[in-house]
Amino acid sequence: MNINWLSVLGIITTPIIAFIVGVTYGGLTRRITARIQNRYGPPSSQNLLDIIKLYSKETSIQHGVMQHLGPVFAITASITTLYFIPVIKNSVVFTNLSFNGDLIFLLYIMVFGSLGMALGAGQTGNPNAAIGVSRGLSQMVGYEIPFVLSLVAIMTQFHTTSLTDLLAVQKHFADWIIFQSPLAFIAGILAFLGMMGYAPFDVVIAPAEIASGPPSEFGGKYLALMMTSRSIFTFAKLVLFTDIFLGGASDFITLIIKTFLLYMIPVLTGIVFPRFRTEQSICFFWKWPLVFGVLAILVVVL
Amino acid sequence: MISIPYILLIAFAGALLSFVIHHIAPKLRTPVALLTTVLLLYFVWALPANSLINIKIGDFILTWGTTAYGQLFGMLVAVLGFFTVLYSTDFMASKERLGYFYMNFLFVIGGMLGIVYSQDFISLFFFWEIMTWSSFMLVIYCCKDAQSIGLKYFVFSAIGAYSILIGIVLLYSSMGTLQFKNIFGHINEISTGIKISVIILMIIGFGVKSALMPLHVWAPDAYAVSPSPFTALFSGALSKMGIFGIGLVLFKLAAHTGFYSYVQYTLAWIGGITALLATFYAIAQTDAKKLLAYSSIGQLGYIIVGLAIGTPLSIAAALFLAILHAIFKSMLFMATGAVYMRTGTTNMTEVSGLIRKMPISFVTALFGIITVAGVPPLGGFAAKWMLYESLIQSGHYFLVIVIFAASTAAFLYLFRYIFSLFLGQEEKEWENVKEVPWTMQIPMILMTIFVLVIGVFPGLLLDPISSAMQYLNVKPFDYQMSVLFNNWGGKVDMQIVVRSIAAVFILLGIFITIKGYRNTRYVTTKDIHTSGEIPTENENLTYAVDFYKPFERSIAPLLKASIDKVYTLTGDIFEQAFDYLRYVYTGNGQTYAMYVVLFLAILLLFSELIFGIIL
Amino acid sequence: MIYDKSSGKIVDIIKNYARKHSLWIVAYGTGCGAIELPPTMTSRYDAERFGIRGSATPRQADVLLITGYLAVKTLKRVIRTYEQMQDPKYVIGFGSCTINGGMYWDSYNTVKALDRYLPVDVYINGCMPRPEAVISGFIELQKLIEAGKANGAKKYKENLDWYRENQRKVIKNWKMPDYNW
Amino acid sequence: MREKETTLYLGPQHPGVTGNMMVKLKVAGDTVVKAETHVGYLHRAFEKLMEQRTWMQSFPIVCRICVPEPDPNEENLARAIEEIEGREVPERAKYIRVMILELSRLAAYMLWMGGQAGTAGLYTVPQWSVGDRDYIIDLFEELTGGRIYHMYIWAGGVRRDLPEGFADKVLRTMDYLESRLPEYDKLFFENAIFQKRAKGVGIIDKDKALEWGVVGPPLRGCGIKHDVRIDEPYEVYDKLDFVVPTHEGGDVWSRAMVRRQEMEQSISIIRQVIDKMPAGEYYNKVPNPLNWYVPEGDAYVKTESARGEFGYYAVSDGGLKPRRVHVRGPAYVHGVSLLEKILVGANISDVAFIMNSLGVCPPEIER
Amino acid sequence: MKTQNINIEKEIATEIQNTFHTAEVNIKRNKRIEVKLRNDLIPPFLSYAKNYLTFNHLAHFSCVDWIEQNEFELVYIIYSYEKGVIVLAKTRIDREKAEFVTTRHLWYQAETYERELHEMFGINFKGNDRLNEFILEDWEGIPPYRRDFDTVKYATDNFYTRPGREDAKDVRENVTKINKEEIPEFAKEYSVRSLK
Repeated sequence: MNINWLSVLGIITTPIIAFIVGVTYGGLTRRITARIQNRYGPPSSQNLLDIIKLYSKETSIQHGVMQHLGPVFAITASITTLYFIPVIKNSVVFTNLSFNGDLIFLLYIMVFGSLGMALGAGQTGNPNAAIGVSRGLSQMVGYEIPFVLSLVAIMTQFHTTSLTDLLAVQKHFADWIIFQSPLAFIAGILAFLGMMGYAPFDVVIAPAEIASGPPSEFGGKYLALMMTSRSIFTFAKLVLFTDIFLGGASDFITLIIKTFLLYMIPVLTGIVFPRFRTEQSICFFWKWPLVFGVLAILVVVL
Repeated sequence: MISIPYILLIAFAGALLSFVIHHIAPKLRTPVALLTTVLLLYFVWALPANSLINIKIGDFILTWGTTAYGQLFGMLVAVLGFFTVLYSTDFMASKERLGYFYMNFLFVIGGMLGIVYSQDFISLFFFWEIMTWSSFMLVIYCCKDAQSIGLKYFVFSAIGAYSILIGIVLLYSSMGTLQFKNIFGHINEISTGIKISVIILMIIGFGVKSALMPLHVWAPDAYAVSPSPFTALFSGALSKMGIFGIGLVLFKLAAHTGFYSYVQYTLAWIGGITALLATFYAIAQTDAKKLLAYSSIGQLGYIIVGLAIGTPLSIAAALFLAILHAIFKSMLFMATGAVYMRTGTTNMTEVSGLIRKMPISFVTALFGIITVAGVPPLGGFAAKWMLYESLIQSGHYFLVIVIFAASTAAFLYLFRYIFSLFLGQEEKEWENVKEVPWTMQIPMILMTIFVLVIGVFPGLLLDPISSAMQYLNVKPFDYQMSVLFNNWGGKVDMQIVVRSIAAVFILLGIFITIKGYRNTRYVTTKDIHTSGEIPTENENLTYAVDFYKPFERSIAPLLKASIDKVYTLTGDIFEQAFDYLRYVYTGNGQTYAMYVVLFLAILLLFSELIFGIIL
Repeated sequence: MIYDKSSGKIVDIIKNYARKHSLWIVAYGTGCGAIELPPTMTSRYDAERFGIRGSATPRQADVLLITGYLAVKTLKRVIRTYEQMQDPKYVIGFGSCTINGGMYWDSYNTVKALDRYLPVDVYINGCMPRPEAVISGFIELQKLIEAGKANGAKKYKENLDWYRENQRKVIKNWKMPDYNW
Repeated sequence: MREKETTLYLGPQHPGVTGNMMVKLKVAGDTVVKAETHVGYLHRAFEKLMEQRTWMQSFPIVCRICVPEPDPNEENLARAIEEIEGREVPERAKYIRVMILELSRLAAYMLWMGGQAGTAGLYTVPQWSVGDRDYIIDLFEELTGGRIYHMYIWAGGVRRDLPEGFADKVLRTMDYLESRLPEYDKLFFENAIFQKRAKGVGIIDKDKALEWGVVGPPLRGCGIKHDVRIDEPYEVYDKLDFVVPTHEGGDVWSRAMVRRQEMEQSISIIRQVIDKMPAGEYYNKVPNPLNWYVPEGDAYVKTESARGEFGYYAVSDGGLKPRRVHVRGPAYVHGVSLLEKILVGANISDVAFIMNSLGVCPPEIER
Repeated sequence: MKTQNINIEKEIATEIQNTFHTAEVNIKRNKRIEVKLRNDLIPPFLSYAKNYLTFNHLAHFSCVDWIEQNEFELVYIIYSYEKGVIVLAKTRIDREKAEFVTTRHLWYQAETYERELHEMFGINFKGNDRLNEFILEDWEGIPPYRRDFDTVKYATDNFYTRPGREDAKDVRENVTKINKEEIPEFAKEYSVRSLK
């Protein structure tokens, strides 16, 4: 049996890199937010310290096996999603399994974690958690539709469902899909705002309403695993969007620049907006993003 | 020895025997029924591929034979039949009139087997009627309000049956034969008007059973009141007979006509809207069985869409989903039945927190919902994937959005289903609930394993499907044992997907279990963060009432504005008609027969008029 | 024992460093001292510099900040909140009234010495303490954590009977669920 | 038997609740079916303690009744004593009192703005506004020595005169705060999402508002122009020129607008006060605080606090200590009976939001 | 106090006096009218004041414990936004059998006041069905705001007091001492500390 050691290297290092980048982005976000809020802010390593601290909590409390496995579901989805996305263009190491799945597959595997987390939160028996899950799933239906519209527009335009093929299309700066299909990009980026869960779409965890919602019974190692998963998943989503719209990246510096710029969109939006109520958020996604998505498809079809 | 008449004989003889033996030796009736299904399973499995039997009755020749297409559904019926009867042994143990129950149950199975092996329209109709009648008997088996619901089911079935009958009559009058082999492929010999009429009538007829949207009204209630083992069969196999018929009509009759694309287009949109609306309705349900019933309607909508699109991949997706839906919906209905057996209710606002009491049922339900949701790595994903790919690649851009919206919204009701029944607060009133007996566990476990295996090796199911598609004259499509391909060169390797998911999941599962194992303590669901307060005994901490209120509110304009009113109106008209009829006829046995005759007369009259104009 | 952090192992040093720099406070304004928390947490004093931030539920939190006098009714909730927190956890007594009752020394409804009921790691005096005092109290706690001396939770676990006795003396109707320590 | 509706505990340990109190919600879906206010978590028995202390010793106690805005309490107690005694207050002290009251109103509104935006999920506003509030706190600190509890106003006048250059500092701070207001407008009050969330939420019925005992900004948010400062002018409010803003609607949005406009008015009042402030004594000669017998009698005095009419009913039996001081905070009505009424039918998302807009302050309810 | 225009107050006072002959009406100052009534006249008076004299704002409802006379004094403070006048309606009830009728039907928020007075003074308001626990929890013994309840004794008995607070009691003792003793003229403006 011949093992491609380079891909094994990729399999091992990709989640680690994703975690480090994601966690640093998280810390930087807090710092940038702090600066806008007229204060100094925590060090960029703050999120990492938080995660280490949570792992080092002595006791952890669980209400049953689904709560125990909920964070595992989440992180499995994050890492698997990452594996099926080409992180670096044309790289042997960081392509991982991206030839074996396509966009539709990615859409579904991304939900895997939410479903697992929802089950875990459900088992805790906390009404706040259940309300949070109910809000989260409702909002998910909201933003998935414009996202799919945008994906369908792109898939139709380029006659492929594979991310690798989409990357191959965007060879030069002018070929980026953001320029080739701007309407799809608008729909996609608006859906992306919802996907990232920053304000105004943070109704799921809304502390002032439902005391942080689904994770309200998770602490210690469970919360740590969830935060780890969140860091990786953030990075995975950023890479996915970079690959789809911004032409991917052929080295790490480009990747960092592109993903960071992309990441700043939801972060900066979040700083200046209060949160929507659930139905307002759903209606928002079904208004303009939907229109843009439909227009994007019409442009491609006609 | 192993041939189709024997199969039917076994089914109907077993049915009668279990009825008779109920009065002689009640203890034996269940073994008899079980033995019948075992025999059926063996016979269907061992049935040779080319068996063909002609029986001459008067002028008509009845033809029974095996086709790959029929065998696909036949196997499904036999397997589900065995599982549901096995499940019934303990589930129904404490019920009354079991002879009646098993007789009708086996009649339904026999009828369905007859349908799939029929090679002419007469026997198809004959067995269709057997299936309909005996399933009607089972719908009204259980409780008091079942009567009116049964009536609703019966009326719709009658509409369906007579639509089919008129279609058959039209065919016979214009072609002079009812043999499949004489009709299929020769449809263009008759005039366009009759062709259209026949196809529309047949689709209406079969659409009733597969709960196509305007004709679905009977389904939620009928599913909800019928006893759980039968609901599993009802939603799993019986509704697939409609799909079976629609498949025949589409690919054997309509495919050769000039207006095929219109039929496809209309049917696809009807299917898509069925899927979306049924999903929205399912979200608003509070009864678990009704929720699953609407879910079934939605899933059947996907199947119809797949069939109607008509590309090889989409047909494969539809048939794949048809088989899979039978399995996972049976799993869910069985899990619900298990909950019902132990708690006496399927109201999701009452039951909660059964996970630790009924782990097997929970795992079944969990795998069921993951399959319905189409999340990898279970079988549902392959079906959803093929469906989307085919939709996108055949240019149905907006249909794919409708389907995707329905499919995403399905997460909502699925989570609500499993959360309300199994997760959440472990309440005192369900303290003494136990897991169901092993006879009920076995079918659930076997089907769970099935969806898991199909998830890794969709090819196992795609093999018979591709041969069935060959019978339907559809071009073959590309697949491997565990790799799916689309037309644009995209692929999903399920083995790699499953391997990576399993590896990460197991690795981190072990990690989180071992890490701080000693200091991880289990606490009850009463020990939760309630803002520092201590809840009193009677306070309800389970969030179950109106679970998706915000979502319902945001889709309310969509439902309220147009379709809801039409349905209410239609419903009202029907209800009033029933009421009126109930006043006229006093409700004894004759009533229904009279009613049906009346309906038949009206239908004939109308079709005469319509067809007269067309012709 | 897990609490003895003077072992000098590299793992423990990292752990304590992280614990020290990531203190999450339960969002529970038990008394009037809660009014000085917004300035402490926001732009003027910005406690987030030290990794201090609020946390909505006790499950995720490390620090229970008792911001002032405790009415008996609140004490019951505070005990429940404290016991729902996960080890290692710390209690900071904030304001004079947690130390000796402060100006409510003759009130029939407030407890006078917090450390009889909960293990206090750091006291901050004053009525009310300024945000600077709050931050310096936290820095004191950080020092204790780094030295492995902030082991109030351990004390509580070991002397649970004594604490329970005191708590039950004050709380007339003990309807609390007992936790499996 | 288990109830059908889900019980949700909003507080006491909850980030959304204003202070240490609890609203027990029974919810069906995301709609509140029944709300019950539970208080008493902050009960220190102030009224009992005051009966144990002399009139003067009560001043440090009363300012702790409402933490975000202690000065109306001191003002009320001082005026109650003055009314029973018939004691006169020097003109300068009156102006200083008005300045203090308006500064504290401004500080309270800054804190409210943070709370209102925070419950809506806009965390930048609290960071800004609480930081800006600290400038006012600094003024208090310089003047009285305490950041939060001032114990500055007392019977017969105020405790200290203004330090040198203090008036300039106040004016500079006012200029700064005024320059910040447009920024808050842009970020918060004109924010489309905030408007969307605030409009039509938590509506108080205009016809019932007076009967239900609604006071302060919530009342003026119903379009009813009532303010203690104009209805029954105390201190020197009758000599000052200011507008009492009202807003139609009775919802969270109109209450927010009323407060927003009152902030401008407060700044203008403070400027006028400093402009018109006469020279002279800042207190009248008073007896030894420990030997201060207040003659027999009773008085009901009221002050317009940031949340509305703040009333004190004080009874003296001619002794050294009060016979009874009974406090009527605006939150007493807003936080219990009114809140329980208007929360019915509200969305879970809006509960904390509505609570904040009413300015519920639990220590006022239970004292 | 300055001489003030009290015409409207006089009007209201006369009107009240004409309707309730037994009432003892007196104008305390401008905008303050004190009405003392028999306790059975309070409900009709309040409903009269609310419906005919536009006193529709229940500003306050208080209770004073006159333990020496063995009576509770209930004070309804009502305000008319139209007239800008406050009426303090006072009545006395028996302290031993403390019972009164509710005014919840007039003002919804009276319920809250009644709950508090019920808890703190032990007054039973007939017709108010929500006199449950309000501020205190699991309180045993006499209601705390009654003057015969000794909060100092309760606190020292029930709560652990940290050593070092003993002089706190001295302050109180000093206070009582000062009451009796002659205070030197020079000490009158100084604080407790200087007296020690």
